[in-house]
Amino acid sequence: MAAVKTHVRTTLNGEATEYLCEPNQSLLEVLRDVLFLTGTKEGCNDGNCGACTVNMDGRIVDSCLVLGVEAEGSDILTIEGVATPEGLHPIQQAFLENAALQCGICTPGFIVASKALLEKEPNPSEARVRHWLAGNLCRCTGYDKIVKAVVDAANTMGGKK
Amino acid sequence: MTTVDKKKYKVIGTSPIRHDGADKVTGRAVYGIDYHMPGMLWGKILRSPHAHAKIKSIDASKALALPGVHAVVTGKDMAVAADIEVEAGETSLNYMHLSDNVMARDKALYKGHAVAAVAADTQHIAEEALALIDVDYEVLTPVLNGREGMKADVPLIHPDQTTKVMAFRFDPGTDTGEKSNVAGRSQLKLGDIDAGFKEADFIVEREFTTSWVHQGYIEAQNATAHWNNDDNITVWNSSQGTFNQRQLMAEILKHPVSQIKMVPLEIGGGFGGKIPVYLEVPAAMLSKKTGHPVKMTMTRTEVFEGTGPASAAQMKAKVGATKDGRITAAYAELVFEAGAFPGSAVGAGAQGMFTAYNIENILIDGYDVVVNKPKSAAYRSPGTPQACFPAEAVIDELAELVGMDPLDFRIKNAAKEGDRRADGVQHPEMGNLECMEALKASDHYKSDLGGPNRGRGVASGYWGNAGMPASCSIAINADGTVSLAEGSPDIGGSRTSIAMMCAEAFGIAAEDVHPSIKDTDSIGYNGLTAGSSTTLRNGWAVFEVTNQAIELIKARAARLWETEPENVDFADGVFFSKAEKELKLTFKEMAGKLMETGGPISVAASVAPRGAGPSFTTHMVDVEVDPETGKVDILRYTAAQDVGTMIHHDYVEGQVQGGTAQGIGWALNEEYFYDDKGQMLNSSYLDYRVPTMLDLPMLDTILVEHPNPDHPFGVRGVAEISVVPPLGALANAIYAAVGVRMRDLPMAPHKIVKALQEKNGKTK
Amino acid sequence: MRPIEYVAAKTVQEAVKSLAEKGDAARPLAGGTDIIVQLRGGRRQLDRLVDMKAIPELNELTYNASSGLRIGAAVPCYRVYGDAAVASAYPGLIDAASLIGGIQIQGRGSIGGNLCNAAPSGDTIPALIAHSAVAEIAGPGGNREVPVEDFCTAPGRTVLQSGEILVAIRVPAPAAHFGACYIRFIPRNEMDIAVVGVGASMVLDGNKVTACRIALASVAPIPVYATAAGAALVGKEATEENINAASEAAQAAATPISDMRGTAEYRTHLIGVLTRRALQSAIQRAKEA
Amino acid sequence: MATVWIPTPYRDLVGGVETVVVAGSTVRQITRNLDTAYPGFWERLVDDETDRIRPGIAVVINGVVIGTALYEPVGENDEVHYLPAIAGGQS
Repeated sequence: MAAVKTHVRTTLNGEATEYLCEPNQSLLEVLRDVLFLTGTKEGCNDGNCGACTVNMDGRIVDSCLVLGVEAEGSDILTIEGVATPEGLHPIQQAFLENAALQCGICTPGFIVASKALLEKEPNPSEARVRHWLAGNLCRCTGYDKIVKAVVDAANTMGGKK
Repeated sequence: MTTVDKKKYKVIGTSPIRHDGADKVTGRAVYGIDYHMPGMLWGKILRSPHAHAKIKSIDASKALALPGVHAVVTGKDMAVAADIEVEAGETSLNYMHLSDNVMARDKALYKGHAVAAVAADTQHIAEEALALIDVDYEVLTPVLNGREGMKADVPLIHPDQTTKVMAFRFDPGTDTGEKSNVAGRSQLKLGDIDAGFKEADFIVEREFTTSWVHQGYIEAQNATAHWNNDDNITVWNSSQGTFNQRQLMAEILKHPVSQIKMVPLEIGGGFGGKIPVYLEVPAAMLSKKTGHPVKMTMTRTEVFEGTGPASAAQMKAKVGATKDGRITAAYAELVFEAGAFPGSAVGAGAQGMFTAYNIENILIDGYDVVVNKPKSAAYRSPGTPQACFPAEAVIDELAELVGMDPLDFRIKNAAKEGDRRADGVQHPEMGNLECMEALKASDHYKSDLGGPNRGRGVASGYWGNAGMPASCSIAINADGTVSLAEGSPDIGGSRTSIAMMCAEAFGIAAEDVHPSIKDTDSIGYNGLTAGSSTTLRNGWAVFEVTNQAIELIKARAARLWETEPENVDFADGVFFSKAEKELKLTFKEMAGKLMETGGPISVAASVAPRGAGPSFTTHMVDVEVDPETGKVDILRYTAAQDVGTMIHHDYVEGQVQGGTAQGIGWALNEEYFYDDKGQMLNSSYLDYRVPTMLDLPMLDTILVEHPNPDHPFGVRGVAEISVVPPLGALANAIYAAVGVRMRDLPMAPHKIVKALQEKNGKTK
Repeated sequence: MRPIEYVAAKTVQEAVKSLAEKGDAARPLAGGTDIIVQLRGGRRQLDRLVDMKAIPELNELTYNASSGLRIGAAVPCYRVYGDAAVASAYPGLIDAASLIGGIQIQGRGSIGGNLCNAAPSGDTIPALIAHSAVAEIAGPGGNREVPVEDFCTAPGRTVLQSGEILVAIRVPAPAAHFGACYIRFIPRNEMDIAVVGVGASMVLDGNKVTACRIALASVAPIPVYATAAGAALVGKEATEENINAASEAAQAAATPISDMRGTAEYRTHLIGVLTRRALQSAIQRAKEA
Repeated sequence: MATVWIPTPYRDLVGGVETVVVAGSTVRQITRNLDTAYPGFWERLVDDETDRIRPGIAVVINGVVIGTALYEPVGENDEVHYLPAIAGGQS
């Protein structure tokens, strides 16, 4: 039975965005099925795979564990907001150049999570990258090339400073 | 590294950015789970809470009365499919069983078996409706273990099933007439093992067990179906084979194959698990009942409980060797749990088990046993990781008895071209020994372990690789680019590897080829994206279409140069006149002249390739074991694999690394944990522990390029075999570190501690 | 997930009232990393969620070297371990807060929520017990305080009565030469549930133990405060022999079961190993403090 | 004449031997002749309705897997195997 919907106001990928949702809808569900931003993926829907990672008010979160109604007033970045009209983000470019994706379903979550890391810590060690991204599962790559891509992106971004 | 002289290529062997890359790093790529249609309903499956139960009745009236609910289907709505065996990777299914697996009719055969499906306005309403469907079950005693299931006094899961002696998976076989949970019995025999074991100075015989494991693809099964008013059905999903699924749909729905269109969306991993159909069938049936498109997706728990994981196995292995280290005979008994319906990968396991070695006397008995667990499906080198685990562990023990380095022992016994496999086939040209020798020459082999409780293990593996038909078509654009249509779903970058072979043939850049994956109405037949065959067989198809196109363009050049086509040749991307050297035009220049010389050119071709070329590999791993907690840390890993000619270097390496990581998970932590009622207790990524980034080191590779002589570009399947050796390699490394032989997977910390306590108790 | 009502409370009084109206059919929502999973999986059925994140008091993190630490019940883990002064004063708590879930979970999940979820495996609970933390509770009948070791009553159940909420967790200022540690064993290196977890704290006078608290996770229906194990060390030198004796006492305090995460025998074995390691680390930290 | 390797479970049809020498210049002829000499093989290996090798069986000639094989030529000294086909499950 359709419950009364709540009007939620957010900033989504830099733009004021309003939506209607029911309290039992997750932010992930809102992004995918209400706003049709399907770049944020569902892998487990219980906070154990990181495929649905988005940045919410400066922190990465699993959007499956956030209710759509909880996002009122939040500033949210999804994978759709990472590239600019000028081009791909250096992390996106590094993922391509390092062949850091195979099927690609986990890739948006990894990129959003990596971006948050590199904005906070521009030169993470391999161990730090592995620790930061341990909440993101990839079943295709064995992670090797993802780690290399993130370190590579850190070097590129640092080089631009 | 390259050990064999190979052709010089311009595009092949490089690592261009994949054509679908920008879409996949920006979130724009549309996967099966992302598909959306206006007016679409959401479907959900009601699943059996019992591992074995009779379905006495189903009452959906309360569910149908819930506002927002449109329709319910149950087993009673299913057509009766034919009792015919059908291809499903290394595992097999028969249409009738497949239909019963998609939706139970009279009996639920495992926890999670689908018993009804509902379509509603939203996912949440559909979920609520499931709780309102009353199913009256008569709960039966489940059979939960292969060896137990073989016994005479256990319940029969399929009361009319009799054991068949079979040579192949789909063999009608010799019916023994014995009613049993053993669906099939098979055997591979080469030489005389009694004579072989007599020759041996050392014999090691051990028993092994492995648990059910899941492919663990991150994108859950999904399907959106629309049954149109003209009875044409369209399905949008992520699958490993649109044409195969179209056939399965036709048989299950009793619907003409020509009226089913399968549209491949991007696929978030498969590893064999997305070969069968599951949700596609109820989604289509619900669409027919409601007149709306119906979308269905599985939850992660449904993926674990309701799809096709890889069989658990109970195995014996016995191998003998002479004092000087020659293996004289090998025997094995493989009992594979097929799941609720017959058809495990036990046959492939038997074929792969001892195949990296030259052994003249082999006997392998295989048993395919039904149990009350999900029907097994293919998983990367199906059957072979299970079977190679005992082989590699016993061979390691033998090496120790003989007093040889485990890698030297393998090198001494390595199978070479011309040696016979257990099934009698002579090995073709391949790089088995080269992999072992490359590892021996590696820095890793020469390095010190550098501390206590550390150990190094090696293991080898074999996988046969598949062929299967392929079709593709090209259209040459006036600007010298090429549009390439393929029909094999691309899971790991195959559209780029196929485009690269096309680019190589025409002498253009990989970026000048624009590949796309077509639906079943838009391209010729393609086999499964499976068996490590996609790049191989589409390479053949590309070879065909590019050759045909080159001949057509030669004729156009001949027209330009007012000569005969046989006077025009093509090399290194340039068409030239044999007679007048100054007459030459590049492929791109010719592309611009097609319109004026007879019109555009497009070519399609279908191929049924032969000579897939087998894969061989040897892995080496260093571990450190915490003897107090049993925790195993992987310090260093190197996989040496014969990859044939590498088309896309980085994606070949990625396949090797990815399979290795899955094998590590299989070895150390992954398992279906069942209670005594057949309930899976760990059906989430929290407790089904696939490796995280913190659990793995960098995965080093040694890519041995021994081109496949039977392929125009030397391609050999590369994608699967790397999952095979980690099981044995890690068991051997743990032994080297702390002195206990682990023979029960996963080698979980608590088992290692127990083994250490037993060992220390004994030595006290 | 079934339809549910969502209320974002602005004050403690509002939250208490909103919860009391629905009794057992309402729960507070902080980070949501446990309760959303439970609701979605059908393991809890509620009519109302009352969001605590807009209540100022529940979002405050205050630390003072003399009066100690007060963690608002909705403060996410990352804020706790991200505060350098807190991190240096409460090492055991920081150990626990920085290993729950992954970075995404820590960005949302709170220590208060971990306590109220009352899982036997809750990582922060033994650490809080080791740090002598006290739960500040507000309810329809007024405010009260409960030591953390008395907070959990059964798996998923706490002392909180209908309408009561956890407002904050108060952790006393550490004494001189105080050290603490939380370690757990998991088969993977991250993203896992403790097979066994041990929190230990220690005050040293030279090499002599003047106070010691040991608490255990995943070895009983609720987190276990192993008083006898801590007492076994008090007044004694921090020697290997005495540490081992305390570890054995910790083993005796547990009633582990066999489940998919480990057998009872293995858990008992691990309590011994991890208690010893936690004590050694706490001693090291106490010496450095 | 070609040498045919008999799948182990069928060896009782041929008196227990590993290989049999059979005349024929295509896989189809060889399978027919094998069945004539040792009845039972045709039914097991060929689907009469579709006139194709049964699904899931790979014919291997001199170590090379032939996908669609019934009408494949076989040479004088060739070795023929009937094996389970491989399909697998790559990523």
